[in-house]
Amino acid sequence: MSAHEDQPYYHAHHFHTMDQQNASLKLGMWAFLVQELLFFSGLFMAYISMRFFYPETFELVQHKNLLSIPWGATNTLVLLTSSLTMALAVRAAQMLPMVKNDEEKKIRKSLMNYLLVTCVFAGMFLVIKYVEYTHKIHDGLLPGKFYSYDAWKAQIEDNTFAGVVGEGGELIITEAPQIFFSVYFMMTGVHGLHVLIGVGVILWLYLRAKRGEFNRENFAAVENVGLYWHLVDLIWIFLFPLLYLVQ
Amino acid sequence: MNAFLLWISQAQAESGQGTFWLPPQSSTLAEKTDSTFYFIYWVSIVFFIILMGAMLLFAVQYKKKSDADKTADLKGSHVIELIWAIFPSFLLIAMFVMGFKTYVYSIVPPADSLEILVTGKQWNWSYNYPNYGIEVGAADAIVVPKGKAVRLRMVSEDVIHSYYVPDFRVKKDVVPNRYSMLWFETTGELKGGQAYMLEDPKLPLSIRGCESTDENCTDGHGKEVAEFVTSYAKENNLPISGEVNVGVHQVFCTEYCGNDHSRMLSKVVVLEPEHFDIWLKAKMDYSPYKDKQFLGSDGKPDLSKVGSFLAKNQYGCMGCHGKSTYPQWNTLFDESGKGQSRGMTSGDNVVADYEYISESIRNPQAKIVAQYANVGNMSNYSGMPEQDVKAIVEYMKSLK
Amino acid sequence: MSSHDHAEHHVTPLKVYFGVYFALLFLTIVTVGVSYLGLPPTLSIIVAMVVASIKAFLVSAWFMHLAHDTKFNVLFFVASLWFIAVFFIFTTSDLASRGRVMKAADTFEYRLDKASKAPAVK
Amino acid sequence: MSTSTTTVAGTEEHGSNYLNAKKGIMSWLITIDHKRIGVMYLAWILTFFLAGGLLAMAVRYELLDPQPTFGAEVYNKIFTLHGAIMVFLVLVPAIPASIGNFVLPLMLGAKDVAFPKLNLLSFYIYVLGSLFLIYTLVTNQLDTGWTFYTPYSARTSTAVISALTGAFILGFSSILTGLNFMVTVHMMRAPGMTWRKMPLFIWALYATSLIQLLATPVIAVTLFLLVFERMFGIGIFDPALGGDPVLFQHFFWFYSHPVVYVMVLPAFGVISETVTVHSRKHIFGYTAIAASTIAIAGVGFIVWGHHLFLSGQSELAGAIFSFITFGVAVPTAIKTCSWIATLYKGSVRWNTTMLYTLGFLWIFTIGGLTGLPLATLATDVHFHDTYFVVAHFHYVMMGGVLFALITAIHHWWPKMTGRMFSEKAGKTVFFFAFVTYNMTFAPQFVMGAQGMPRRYHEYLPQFEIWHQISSYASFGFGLSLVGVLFYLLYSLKNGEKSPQNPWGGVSMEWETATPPIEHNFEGQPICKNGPYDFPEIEVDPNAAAH
Repeated sequence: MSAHEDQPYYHAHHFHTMDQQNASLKLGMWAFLVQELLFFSGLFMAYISMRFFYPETFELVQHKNLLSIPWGATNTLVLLTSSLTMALAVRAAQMLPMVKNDEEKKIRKSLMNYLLVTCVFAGMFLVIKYVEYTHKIHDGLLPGKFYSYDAWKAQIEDNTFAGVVGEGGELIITEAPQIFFSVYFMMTGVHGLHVLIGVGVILWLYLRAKRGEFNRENFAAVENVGLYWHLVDLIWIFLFPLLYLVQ
Repeated sequence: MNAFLLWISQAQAESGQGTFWLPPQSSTLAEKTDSTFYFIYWVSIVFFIILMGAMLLFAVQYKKKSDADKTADLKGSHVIELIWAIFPSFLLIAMFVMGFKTYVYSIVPPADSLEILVTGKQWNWSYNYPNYGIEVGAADAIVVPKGKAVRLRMVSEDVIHSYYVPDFRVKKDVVPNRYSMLWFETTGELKGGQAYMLEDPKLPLSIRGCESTDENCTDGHGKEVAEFVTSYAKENNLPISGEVNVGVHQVFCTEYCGNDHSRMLSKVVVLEPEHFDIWLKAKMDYSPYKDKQFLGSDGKPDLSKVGSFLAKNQYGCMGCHGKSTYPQWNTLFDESGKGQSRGMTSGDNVVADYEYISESIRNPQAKIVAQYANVGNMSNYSGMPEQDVKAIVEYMKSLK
Repeated sequence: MSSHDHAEHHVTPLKVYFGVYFALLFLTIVTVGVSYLGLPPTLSIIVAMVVASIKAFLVSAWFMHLAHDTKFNVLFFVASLWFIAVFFIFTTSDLASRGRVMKAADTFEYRLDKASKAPAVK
Repeated sequence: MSTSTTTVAGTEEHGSNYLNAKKGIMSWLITIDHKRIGVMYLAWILTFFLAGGLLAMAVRYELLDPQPTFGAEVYNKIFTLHGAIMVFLVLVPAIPASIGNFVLPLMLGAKDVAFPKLNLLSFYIYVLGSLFLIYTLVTNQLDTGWTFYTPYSARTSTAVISALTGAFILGFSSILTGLNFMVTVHMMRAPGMTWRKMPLFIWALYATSLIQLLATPVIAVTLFLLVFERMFGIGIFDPALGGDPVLFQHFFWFYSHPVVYVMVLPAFGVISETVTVHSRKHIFGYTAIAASTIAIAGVGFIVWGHHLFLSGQSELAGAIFSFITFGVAVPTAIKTCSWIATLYKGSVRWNTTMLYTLGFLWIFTIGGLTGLPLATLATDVHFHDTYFVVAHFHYVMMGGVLFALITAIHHWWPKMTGRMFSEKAGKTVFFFAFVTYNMTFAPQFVMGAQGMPRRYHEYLPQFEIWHQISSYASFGFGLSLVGVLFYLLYSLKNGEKSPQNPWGGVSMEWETATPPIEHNFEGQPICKNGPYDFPEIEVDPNAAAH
């Protein structure tokens, strides 16, 4: 076992080896990701059940293209790209030499660039979301009782579950369209919050990388933020088709 | 202790009343449910005695004697472990099957069952016999025929409630925007309505649904129904066999629904089928405006009396307004019947008059008296006919 | 001690990363394209979810290095998916089978009652 | 085993331990030592247990007679806050966060948990969450019942949002603790401690941490959505806006059923330790108990629907959930039988710890058996939401968890404080506590079966006698708990110094000094023997076959 003196500063006293420390940190991160997944599962369950109760509503909303597919698709590409750059950042960190030499300088530079690019893409994602949100707010396509989109105003005002008469003169229940936007804002809102947090931690990594704190033995922080970032991407991969595409 | 309990349960089982554990069996379901319960109960007793017996035995027999004590090297035994893993499973499955069978029986109402629409709102139950167009007010009991399947189709107007009749072993949540349902077929002895009067005066006033002042008010649901039927039969000289016997069963709300959750009670009154038919007739052509006891000297209905009946028995206003914490009616008008002015949450004052009151009935949230800002929302009676409103206003005026 | 948890640094070659990336782009285009075909709801959901799952697999396996990670991390990740599945399946099984026994207790019927009373909007 | 003599000798010399290594209040507030954090948790939890207990007394006082005493509004707030405080602030963290925090690394032969700073963070998150509940308590209170059922919780005028926020925050404290323990068990085991050599308390904490990780996020999102339901009327749970209240109940119980295992599994773990150490015998069926611990954690996830039998859940789902629920009974039965079998041919000490262990077995057996009629569809229809249920979960939660917590406190008190408490006082108080406890909750089974609904502040007179027995006994029970607290605190100053290994335990926490030194062990301990290989055990060749 290693006595405390000859341990590098980043090696916590209660771990025997760096491998043990890194493996612990990674397992911890996975545990955290798992709880993130279950947190989102609740929102997805809400989506499923609301879609189950009001299928026509969901189809109608998506049929009328109340959400802009182009914007959504662009955002997907943006996020995927940021995911790639993050992966490359991790890769760079994996190869950072232990000793501070020119090679180390070169790789550190690339690491910092990748992190910066990732941040920029994340920023783009948020900007696009902001644009989308402002449109929705302008149209009154808002969650719950703030919903005031003309087409269904009548229904919302007296909380009755009104019906629409279909082509065959049959009664289609398209009650409570505001629920779609409740689900939409809840899901994208929570996801957006995660993106925002992501931006924060990636900038923090950037500063640490700048100070040259990382090397191929101590890069767990980069790796774990990477994992987090990919999870955010993962969630969006499902959000996008569910909210924008499926009819 | 348990030995004692089961001795009691035996002793009580002989007498026709409820047992130590369970209330009287008054529905076909009750018998099935109880047999399931007693199966589980006896299994549990046996296991409890075995386990705790063994525990105490070991604890005493192998009590530490000295520090030199030696203990056995027992790390376990697959045989024994398998036995106590598998053997109980059979009993558990048996329990599930018994419970499941009874449950299936309890959720599939017979096709020919009498349907009653139950509406729960904070904090009373009101009933409607859709096939007969009969409304039964919140203050009255639901009346059902003995030995015929009755199906309650239930819905809530505000929050979740739950309809529970212990004597029938039935319970079901009453959810807003959605029908839930339970059914029962009553059994058991019927007694004279008077029989149920004896216990009732012991109830807290609020539970009896009496006005907060009326000390000697009793809950005479059984009696009322019996008399109602007999008198109607006499008037229209319908053949009626013997005294009208009733069975009265307590109804609870078991899903927490706010302040007066524990006061959201009701009664089921059981009649012999032929008496029930008379009751139906009587109800169908009953109108408080025709009721003799409400007629004034001039032979016209005395609106204040009618209003009192409507407020207490049909619309159940007194469920809340009878209690001191809620808006009191006797302060609305003075002796001369002149409307009093009251301060609203909006700040301005409003003088109580017909318009104000009819609005407050049809759309209670329109004007709220400041003093009662947070006693909870009154559910709206938008459907109340004009003449009923008039009658109730008259009743208010008559209150001093 | 817990040596089975020792994860050796596996540096993924660049071409794998880019391969995965372009696969993801391609699949995105596919799923968007499909959405314009106007398939019937159920079918379009199935297609979209299948595509999304493939993308998710690519991301978790290579971007998140599960392909080279310790068995337990993989197991843990999969286990969480299993519990989510439990949550979804049991809850939807309730939603889907409501009011089967007692027709009159059917959620939909009550809504029809209300809807027929409510003003119909075009 | 391991570094025995040297460690002890070493500490005898400089006599420093985790309590006196650093001085001053700050050294506690910013400590990352799992032992100190555990102690702080314990103090905080006991404080709230006191608060919740007083509220319970108030509930029982209201129910002394059928007529209202405090009145509906007050009573509803009292029972709601009692429930909320007891569940979110006391029962969930009770054993894992306090005792577990203290004992886990010691038992593993580790210097600390995997993430000491995170450990401190989750403590402060817990404190923050508790502040929110206190805020609720002092402002507008809460009257929804601890279950927050919609649509009532979306309508009531009380301070629901602050309460929800509090519970939400507490959830994350619980998640982080679980995460920390899970990683610790995986990564920090001392050389030689294989999974099969782990004490069963560790197995229990491990299973618990998995549940915390997998279930708690769902309650977090549920409360999150409910907050927005109240603020924006998003209409996912509120039927008036098109939502489904039963859906909320699914969300809620997907967490809140597994969480009863978060409460009770550590209790099982504690009992597995004390029943062996104080009967000087190897646990009966180690593998079976460890396996059933994991099994309970797993199956516990797919039984939540048995809270919804009457709520409008489909009959099919009800039947499925009922069937699976019986599946939980089997591993629980295995455990109980194994504990009792462990006493057989042992040398059972009749000390306070063992008495509470036996008390736990008695109470938990009643609690478990009365679960059967509630798992059975037909009988649950009658018992659901009556006092039968109230009595059942108080027997399991309050009786089970609390008695186990007291057991644990007594068992590890010398380890924590270095002092011995008075056995005489302990035993005397136990008998009072045990009798009054049963007198408090046994009558509730009867009145519940007779049809007394829960959450009533006034009731039919026929139930009066049962309520009175229950109330008076509950006051007695409250007093005896104060007694426990009293003699324990008394022992802090006046108790005699504890020897290094007062109970002769052989799991690793007894290998180091008592109370432990700051970094738990001098050097790296090695785990040689199993946690239950007591010297008293007579190894006979026949049993070696097993």
